[in-house]
Amino acid sequence: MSPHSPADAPAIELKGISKAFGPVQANKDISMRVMPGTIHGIIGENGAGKSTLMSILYGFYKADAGEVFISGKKTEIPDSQAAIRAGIGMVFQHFKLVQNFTVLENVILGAEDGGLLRPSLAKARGVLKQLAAEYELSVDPDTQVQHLSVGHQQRVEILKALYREADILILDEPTGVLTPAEADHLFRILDNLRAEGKTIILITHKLREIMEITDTVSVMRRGEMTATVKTAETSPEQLAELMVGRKVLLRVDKTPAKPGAKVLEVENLRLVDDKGVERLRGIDLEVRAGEILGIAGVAGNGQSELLEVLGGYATATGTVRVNGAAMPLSGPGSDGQSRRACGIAHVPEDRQHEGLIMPYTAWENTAFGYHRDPALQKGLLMDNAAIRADAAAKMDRFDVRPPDPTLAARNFSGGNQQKIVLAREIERNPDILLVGQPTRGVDIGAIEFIHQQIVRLRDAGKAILLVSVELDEIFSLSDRIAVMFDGRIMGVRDPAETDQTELGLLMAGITEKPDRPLIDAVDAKLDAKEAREAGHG
Amino acid sequence: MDRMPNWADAVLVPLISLLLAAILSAGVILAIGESPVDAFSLMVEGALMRSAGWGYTLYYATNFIFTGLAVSVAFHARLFNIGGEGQAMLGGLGVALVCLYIPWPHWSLAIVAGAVGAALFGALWALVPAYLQAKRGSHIVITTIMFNFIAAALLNYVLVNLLRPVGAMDPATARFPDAVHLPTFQDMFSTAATPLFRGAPANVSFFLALLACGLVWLLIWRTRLGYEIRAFGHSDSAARYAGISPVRITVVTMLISGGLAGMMAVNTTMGEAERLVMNATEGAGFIGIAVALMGRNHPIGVLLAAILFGFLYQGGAELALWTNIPRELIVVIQALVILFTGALDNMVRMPLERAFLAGRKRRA
Amino acid sequence: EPALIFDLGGKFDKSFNEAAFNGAQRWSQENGTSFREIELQSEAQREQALRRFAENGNNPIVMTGFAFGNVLGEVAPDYPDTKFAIIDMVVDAPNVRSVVFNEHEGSYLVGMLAAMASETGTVGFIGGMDIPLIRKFACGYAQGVKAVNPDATVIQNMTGTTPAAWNDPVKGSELTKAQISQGADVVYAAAGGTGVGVLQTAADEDILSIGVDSNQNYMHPGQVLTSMLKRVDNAVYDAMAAGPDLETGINVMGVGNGGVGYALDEHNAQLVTNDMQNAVDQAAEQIASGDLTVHDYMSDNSCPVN
Amino acid sequence: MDFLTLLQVLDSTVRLATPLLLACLAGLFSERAGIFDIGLEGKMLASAFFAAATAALTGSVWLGLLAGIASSMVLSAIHGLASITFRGNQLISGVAINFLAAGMTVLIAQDWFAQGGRTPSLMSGGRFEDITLPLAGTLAPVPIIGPIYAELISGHSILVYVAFLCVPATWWVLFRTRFGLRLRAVGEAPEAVDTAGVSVIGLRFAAVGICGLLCGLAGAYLATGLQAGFVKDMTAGRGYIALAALIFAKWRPWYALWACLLFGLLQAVALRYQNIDLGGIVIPVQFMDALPYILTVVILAGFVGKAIPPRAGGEPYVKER
Ligand SMILES: Nc1ncnc2c1ncn2[C@@H]1O[C@H](COP(=O)(O)OP(=O)(O)OP(=O)(O)O)[C@@H](O)[C@H]1O
Ligand SMILES: Nc1ncnc2c1ncn2[C@@H]1O[C@H](COP(=O)(O)OP(=O)(O)OP(=O)(O)O)[C@@H](O)[C@H]1O
Ligand SMILES: [Mg+2]
Ligand SMILES: [Mg+2]
Repeated sequence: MSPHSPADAPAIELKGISKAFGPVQANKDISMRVMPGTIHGIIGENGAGKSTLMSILYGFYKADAGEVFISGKKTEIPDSQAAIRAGIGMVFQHFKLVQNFTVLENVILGAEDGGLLRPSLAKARGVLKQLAAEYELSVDPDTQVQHLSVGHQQRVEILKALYREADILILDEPTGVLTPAEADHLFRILDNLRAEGKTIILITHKLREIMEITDTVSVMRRGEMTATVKTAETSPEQLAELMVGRKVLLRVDKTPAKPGAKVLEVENLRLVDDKGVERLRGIDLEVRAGEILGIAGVAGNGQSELLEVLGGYATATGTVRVNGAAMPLSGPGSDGQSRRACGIAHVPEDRQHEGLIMPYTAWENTAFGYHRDPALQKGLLMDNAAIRADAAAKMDRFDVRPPDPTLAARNFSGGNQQKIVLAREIERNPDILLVGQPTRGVDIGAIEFIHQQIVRLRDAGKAILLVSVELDEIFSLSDRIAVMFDGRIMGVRDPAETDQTELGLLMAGITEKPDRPLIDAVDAKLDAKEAREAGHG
Repeated sequence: MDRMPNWADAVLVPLISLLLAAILSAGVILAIGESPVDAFSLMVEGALMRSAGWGYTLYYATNFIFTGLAVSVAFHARLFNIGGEGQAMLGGLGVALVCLYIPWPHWSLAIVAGAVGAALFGALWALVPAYLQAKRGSHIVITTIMFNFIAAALLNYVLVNLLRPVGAMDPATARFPDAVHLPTFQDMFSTAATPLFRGAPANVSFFLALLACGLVWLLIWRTRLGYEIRAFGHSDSAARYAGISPVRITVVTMLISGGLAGMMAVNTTMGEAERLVMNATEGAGFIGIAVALMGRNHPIGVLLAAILFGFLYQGGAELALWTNIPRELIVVIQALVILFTGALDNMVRMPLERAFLAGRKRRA
Repeated sequence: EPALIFDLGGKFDKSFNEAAFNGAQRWSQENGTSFREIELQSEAQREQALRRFAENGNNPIVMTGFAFGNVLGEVAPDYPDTKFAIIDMVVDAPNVRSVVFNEHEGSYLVGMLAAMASETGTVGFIGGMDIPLIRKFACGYAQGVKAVNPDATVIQNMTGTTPAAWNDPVKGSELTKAQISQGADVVYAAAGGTGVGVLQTAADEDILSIGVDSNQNYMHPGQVLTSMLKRVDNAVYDAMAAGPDLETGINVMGVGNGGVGYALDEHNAQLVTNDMQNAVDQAAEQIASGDLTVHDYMSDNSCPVN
Repeated sequence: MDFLTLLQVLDSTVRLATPLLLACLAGLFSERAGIFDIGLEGKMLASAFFAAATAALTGSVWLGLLAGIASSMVLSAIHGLASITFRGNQLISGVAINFLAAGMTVLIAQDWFAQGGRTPSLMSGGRFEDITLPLAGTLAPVPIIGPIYAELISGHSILVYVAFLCVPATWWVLFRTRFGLRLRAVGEAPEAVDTAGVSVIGLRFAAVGICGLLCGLAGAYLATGLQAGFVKDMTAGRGYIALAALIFAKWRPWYALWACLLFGLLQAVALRYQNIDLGGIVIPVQFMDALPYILTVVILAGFVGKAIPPRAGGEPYVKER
């Protein structure tokens, strides 16, 4: 904290911040105060404008209107340089690191002393050692960032901010990529920083984290700041209501599963990526008709690869049987078209980059992946009239708004885009549905609808493989839960007989109670994973 | 909600860009001490006011339609095919072999075979860059540039050492037999009383080019393959998800693109020179880039842009004939058109978007 | 109004096309009239230029270079009332005058000079595009060299195999350096614009060079031994002077009728001694009278010496 | 091939590699900063013309050099405007610049000199003379070393030495200075540079500017060092060969030196020998001409070590859609 600031002035005060991206109004007339030496939470749904607001504070975007006060002084922040000078550091949701630079080079970038590198590097090496000791932020300064796990990359980002002597630290959804143990460790670090008088802004949409660590919390909805409350004086239910604008019901109504025959069997599935790193290291699992198998795990532990292999767009070795018949895993017959022909439907993790062609109209998208279906052809050409009529019907059944099939996919909101994908895949009445992150970036209303559709399909006797990084979602939908870590299934549990703590340990690769501090055990596991991956880089 | 209506993006932006290019070109003409107005009227006079002028304009346009379609088909798959030049050179070789070594009874058969030969050779020349892009991730822009130079060396070798008739001076093949002479516009439209298109090189290949426009339109917007090409172009990750093989799309698209570029040779080699000469392509492969850009990768746009460039070419030739303005002026105009419609189009688009957005806000 | 069409090398190649331009210029100054001209940029323009000038009523239409042969053969019959003159190529049509030169004779003369001026006994030849016409230059040159000094070595290089070879001074310069390193101390360039690089490098490296077509002695005074004159200027002048009454048929320009020769002026006066001049003039006379025949490469595509 | 001929070929290699090297390093700066540049050819050509034209008009080769560099930097600025400021397609901008230079040089040459798109031949003051290094004469008689020093190392124009010195200089700037660190970062992850408080636009313009400067040197060398004047299209594809060399060199300065020397050697050999007879097998000159391109394709195909371009290369830096 700057010594000149009046003791009672807020560390940060925003007044009337507005920001539009073309037609999208991301921030509307936002005002906010953050007191020094506190942890201030910001919560809101996807797309609410949290990242935008913080990026404005950090000088990454320029606000259309509004003022910023730092420690009571009006401050212009035209670029990040100004923000850094004002003592602000930010850890972005998507890390801003140079992948093929070492940790040290990343840390000094933009904060070098003088024109030559050698002295800067030497100095940074010393400072880094000190910071690492002080805040338990150890990373090898000479490793290239691309060889670090996400958790360690995040440490580099925090070190970058501390190296620049930031008094105000903004963290944008820092726990999304961490195992529960790593998240706990991060929160301890934040506690230490607060104790030293630093101010921290923490963006998250996990109510549990807000309640655990913040002093005050601001809620954003659709670009507006709807409330700021003291954490001690609020409850998760109240925050959820503020976030969404109405009472929410987070439970999914479902009857117990009636599992039938094995529909999907996977044995010893292995995948080596193009860098030579083994991403799937012998996966065994099975899904029966009429059940939902949930796969939990921190992003980047092979779940995506598993879906890609089953969906037919990554090659692997091992055995996959569908209704008892083995599927080729490479070469002819292993592509997505063949998988669809066998009754496998796939709602991919990333609807914008995989599930949809954003410039295509909604009706074109409803045929995507099934466009070679002979029923959609008329001679040599595609039967566009039929596809269009079919699309209108599907959009109606899935309540896609606006119900206009000629609109480009990019013009639908995230939730409606997801409904288009679901409509396409579920209406085909597949035997197996692969679903990745079905409700990422979707508002609560749509979440309810999507969960209902998935359960409905299960009740119709279909096998469903669900991958999600949201433990809540896994718990509320799954009939059985498998946990993945580093390309392996660490264990399969019955949701009724397990809890978040047990799953959290499995997600960090820890199967039995460690005899040393938890974070060290987690670190050891992650280091082993990093070393394995770097060995091929 | 988009920032700007589609029509504005498709029509208004290129038109304004073109206008800017035209203004700068006029400035250039002024700077070399000539009158832009006179120059322009001379160009119009020579290119559009006489049937023979049209005969040249459409002859050049035919080349540009083929190379423009070639670039735009590839562009739908987000492949930037700079190799039209080399593919067209090889297309010429295909045409020459078909015409020289097979005795054709009638031109109508020969043109079909010539087109197939040209397309085949052009496609083959695109195959290696396509394969390398698809399988090994080699940047297709660089490989196609390299293949242009390799094509020039190869053609040089073939013409000088293999196909040049004994005792001939210039590196060119022998003349094709008369049987493969393609009817020119003069042959088709002149009557004894009214000679039309006299001496102009435009020939039936122009209709082949129109046909190609139609087929490309069908291909891109009405077939499964076109659906997949566009999908792949918009998002290769989504294409992978949908089971569209990137290797297959890349290779097939480039084969089509190379084939189209190669077919340009039917016009130049069979239709005009009636023998294969060294520099038959004369940069048309590169003009194809400008044509595709201006035509917004739509066959109708490509057709119109090709005619515009045909006009520039013929008008430029007329300028060189009757004034002291070097023909390089046309190269400069070309450069400006590519610069403004291609590289600087955001300079026009950004303020337009802002204007449309502001207009919408006011109405709302 | 007559018209003149230059080949792709361009009007100011300091050589072949420039000679044509000079002839036209001389005619126009003497008569106080103008002429039309165009420098071609592309193959497709050849026919266009011919037709446009013919339709425009230009007569006669003179063009430089063998590359017009094919096109003129097609176009000439369409305009029976227009006279055409083509240089360096024979086109058989009733309204075409074909002017060809006995370049081998002129080259023979400068070859003699080269051999006499050379101290090393090694002389060089740098041709443009590798075609029979340029081999004809080379062969005549070699014969002239050997006539003076049978033991002399003639190093021959061609710049390339495509028309680009006419306009590649960088390559001309490198080839000259290569020939110098092989001992050549006189280099004859028959390479259009490429020759500019040859003459430049020869001057830079202090050896002698021989120009071609136009008189290029002035380009590096005292360092260009001589130039093989190919009186394209005269051919163009004659054609323009004849006007629409141009006599058609084949017109052979040799040593005898002053069509080819070597250049002697103030720029190379000290380089060519009286003895040298006498010897060459004598050979010229013999050629003119038919006592001495220089073998023409193009007659059988082979050269007796090399 | 005897020693002297070899020396001659190598000597000519040095001369021919010089413009390639300058242009290649120019491309290296630009592409390391994430701006692809297929307009090297055009920049070189413009510089060649303005260098020759200015030298012809003023009689001073140094003014010519300045004019050449200035013209090349103007084209760089256009490229920067299109690809940095207006986030245009860098490849298209490069194509346009090549056309622009090809047309403009001839147009202006014709307007100024009326000599069919060339400049008058430059007299002595208008050209870079060859420099004889100290002791070249004295050392020449020493066997092997003497001729190598006197023929190969000594006796080039100053720009040749500048070009070769640019290699260690480039290496030093890129890997030992703050500017180099930032420049490499902006080609890999511009958002990292931006959030570190350094201007992406500024860095990229600086890189493009250096690219213009070096292309300017390359062009001026062509017209006033290697040659004595400008002729139309005198770069003759050297910009593309430099691009090929850049890929061949995997965007590294020292590799760039070897790549350019190799391509220069290929050119030197192709210039001297029309067809190379290797005891029965005749290698046609066209093959030699095409060899740099073929080699580049082989490298691109990843058969001889993969060439990985800067990660953010070719992409405009877009913060807000
Ligand atoms: N660079 C950008 N260009 C255009 N639109 C943007 C940009 N960044 C964000 N937006 C839009 O602004 C809105 C707010 O986005 P923002 O990233 O601030 O949301 P958020 O609250 O951080 O969401 P999340 O929880 O998903 O991170 C969204 O509609 C988004 O699509
Ligand atoms: N890139 C874009 N271009 C044009 N319009 C957009 C873009 N992104 C979003 N929109 C528009 O902005 C609106 C809000 O989009 P956003 O994805 O932020 O919705 P949301 O509030 O998160 O809704 P949902 O809960 O359904 O995801 C959408 O209805 C859409 O029309
Ligand atoms: Mg965010
Ligand atoms: Mg949303």
